[in-house]
Amino acid sequence: MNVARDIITVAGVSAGVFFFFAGTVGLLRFPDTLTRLHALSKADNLGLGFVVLGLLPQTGGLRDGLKLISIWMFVLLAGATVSQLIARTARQSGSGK
Amino acid sequence: MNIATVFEIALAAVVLGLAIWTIAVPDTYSATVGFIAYGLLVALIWVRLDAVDVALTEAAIGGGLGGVLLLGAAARLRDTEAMTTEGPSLIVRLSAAILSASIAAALAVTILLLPDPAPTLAPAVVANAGATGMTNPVTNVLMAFRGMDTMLEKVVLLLAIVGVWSLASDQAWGGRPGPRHQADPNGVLAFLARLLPPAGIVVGIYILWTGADHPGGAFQGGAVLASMWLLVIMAGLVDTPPVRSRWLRLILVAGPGLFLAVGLGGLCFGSAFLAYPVAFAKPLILSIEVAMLLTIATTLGLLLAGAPERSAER
Amino acid sequence: MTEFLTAAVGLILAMLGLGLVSILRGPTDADRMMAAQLIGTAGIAVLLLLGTVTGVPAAVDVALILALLATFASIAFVKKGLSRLETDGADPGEDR
Amino acid sequence: MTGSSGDRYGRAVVAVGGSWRTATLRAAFFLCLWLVLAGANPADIPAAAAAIAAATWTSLHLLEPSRSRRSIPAIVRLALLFLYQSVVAGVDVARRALDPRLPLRPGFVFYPTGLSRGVRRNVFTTLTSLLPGTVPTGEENGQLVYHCLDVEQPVVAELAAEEAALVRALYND
Repeated sequence: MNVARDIITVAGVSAGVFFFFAGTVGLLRFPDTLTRLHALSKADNLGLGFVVLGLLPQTGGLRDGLKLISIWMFVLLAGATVSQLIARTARQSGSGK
Repeated sequence: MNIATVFEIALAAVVLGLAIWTIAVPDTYSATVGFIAYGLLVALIWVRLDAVDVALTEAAIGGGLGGVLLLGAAARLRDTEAMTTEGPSLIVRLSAAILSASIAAALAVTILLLPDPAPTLAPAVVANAGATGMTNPVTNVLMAFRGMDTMLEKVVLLLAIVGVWSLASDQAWGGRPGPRHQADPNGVLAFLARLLPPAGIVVGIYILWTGADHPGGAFQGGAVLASMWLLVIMAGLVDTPPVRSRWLRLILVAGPGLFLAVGLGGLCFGSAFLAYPVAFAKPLILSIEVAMLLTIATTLGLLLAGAPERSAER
Repeated sequence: MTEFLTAAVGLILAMLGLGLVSILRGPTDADRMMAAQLIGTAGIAVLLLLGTVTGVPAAVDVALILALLATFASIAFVKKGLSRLETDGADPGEDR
Repeated sequence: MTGSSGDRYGRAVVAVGGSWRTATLRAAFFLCLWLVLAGANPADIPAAAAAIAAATWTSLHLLEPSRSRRSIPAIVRLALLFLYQSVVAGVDVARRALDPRLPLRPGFVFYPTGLSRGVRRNVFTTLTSLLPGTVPTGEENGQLVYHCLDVEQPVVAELAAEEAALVRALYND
C-alpha cells in the first residue's frame, strides 16, 4: 500500500518537475512576449497540478487533499484571468507581432 | 554534502541574485517588480526556517501590499524621471553603498558573535502557553506577554493614516482618497474582482481564526482583506469611502480602542495594565483580534489608497 | 521519499530562478509582468513540497496566501500602480 | 464604503429578494470552502458564520445572480473537458518548447462569439485560455482576438465547440 502511494508521488512530482522544466525552456526559447506567455501560463499551471496530484497520497486526509486542490483552483483562476490582462497589454503595446 | 544543503544553497542563490538584480537595474518599474518577486521568495526562506508566521506576513506585506505601494511611487517617479536626465552623483552613490555595506557587516558580525546556543525566551513562552488557552506561541507573545508593544504598533498604524491624510489639500479634506479608478465593468479585471474577493474574505477570516492555535493572526488576515478590497477598488467596482465618514473613523480606532479599554480594565479590576483575567483570557484576546482585523484591513487599504484627492460628491 | 522530494524542490527552484532571469530581462514591461505569475505557480509548488518534506502543515496556508496575493501583485503590475490608472485607462480598445 | 451605501443597499435588497436560491447556493459554496480550510470543529461556528455571511453578502453585491438554467451533468462534462484540455495544452507547449526545430507559427485569430458581453463572455475567455495554443488578448469590433501558437490549427472550430459546451452547461435559456 505504502509502495503504491510512493509510486504515485514519484510519478506525479516527476511529471510536475518536467512541465516546470518545459515551461522554463519555453520562456528562454520562445521569440516574443505573447508566445512566452503561452509557455508560462500553460506549462507551469499543469506542472503545479501534477505536483499537487503527486502530493495527494502524502497528505493526512481528505480535507488536506481538498485544500491542495483548492489552492490549484485559485492558481488556475488567477492564471487564466491575469494572463488575459497581460496578453492585452502586450498586444496593445505591439510587441506580440 | 547533504541534499537539503544543496536546496538551501539554491534558495539562497536565487534570492541573493534577485536582490542584486533589483539594486542594479536602472529602471524603477523593473526594480519594483524585482522587489515584489523578492518579497514573495523570502517567504519561502521563512518557511524553511520554521517561522511560518513571519512567512505569512512577508508574503502579505512584502509581496502584496508593500509592492503595490512601491509601484504607485514608481509610476509617479517615472513621469519625473523622464525629465531629469542625470542620476544621483557619484558621492551620493558611494556613501549609500558604504552605509548599506556597513549595516550588512554589522548584522553579520552580530550574528556570528552570538553565543551557541543563542539566548532565547522560547522555553518560557512554551511553558506559559496555558495562561491564555491558545497554543500558537507567536499569538501568545503578541497579544499577552508583549501586549503593550502590539497595542502601540496599532497606534502607530493609526498615526500613519493621520499622516497620509494630512497631505490632502484643504479643498479635498474629508473627501475620497486616491483617484477614481476607471475600468471596463465588463472586462476581465472586473470579472476577477467579482469572483475572487468573496473567497478572499473566507481565507482572511480563516487566517485570523486559525491564529489562535496555528500560524496566522489579525495582521495577516487583515492584509488579505485589504488586498481584496483594493482589488475591487482597482477594478472600479466601488469607490474609496470619504474620510469624513463617521463609520470609517470608528472602524479605524476600533482595534486600538478596544485594546486600550481591555488594558484599562485590567488596571481597574486586575493586577496590572493589560492583565487579562485568566478565565476570560481567550475570549477577550479573540475579540481584540476581531476588532484589530477590521482596523488593520481598513487602515492598510486606506494607506495604499493615499491622501484624499476628491470631494465626497461625485 | 524525503530525498526525492527535496531534489524536486531544488529542481523547481532552479527552474524558477532561470525563468525569472528570462522574464526580468524584458525587453518589455509585459514580460516583467509575468514575474508574479511565475512565482505564483513555481513558488507555490516549492512551498507545498517543502511543507511535506519538513512536516510543516501550515506551509499550505502560506501557499494559499501566496496564491491570492501573487494575483494581486500581477494586477498591480498590469495597472502599473494606483496613481497612473486614469491616464493608462484599463482597456481603451475593448469597449468603445 | 458609506457614501454610496444608499443605492448599493437598494440593489442588494432586490438581488436577495429576487433569488434566495442563489444566496443559499453561494453560502453553501463558501461553507464548503471554510470546511476545506479549517475543518469541521464546533468551536469554529462563530467565525465560520461571520465568514460565510460576509462572503455571501459581498458576492451578491459584486456578481448579480444569473437567471439561466444550469444542467449538472453538462457542467460535469464541461469541467472534465477543460481538465483534459488543460493537460493537452501543457503537453502541447512542452512539445513545442523542447522540439529542437521550435515549431511555432504564431499569429492572431479573430473569433466572432455569440455570447453577450460581460460575465458570460468573461467565463468563456477564461475557460478558453486553458485551451491548447490559444490565449485571449481582448476584443476588437465585437470579435474576440486570440493569440495562437500555431495559426494552422483549426482554432475557430475548436472555439465554437467549446462555446456550445459552455452554453449547454451554464447558459441554456
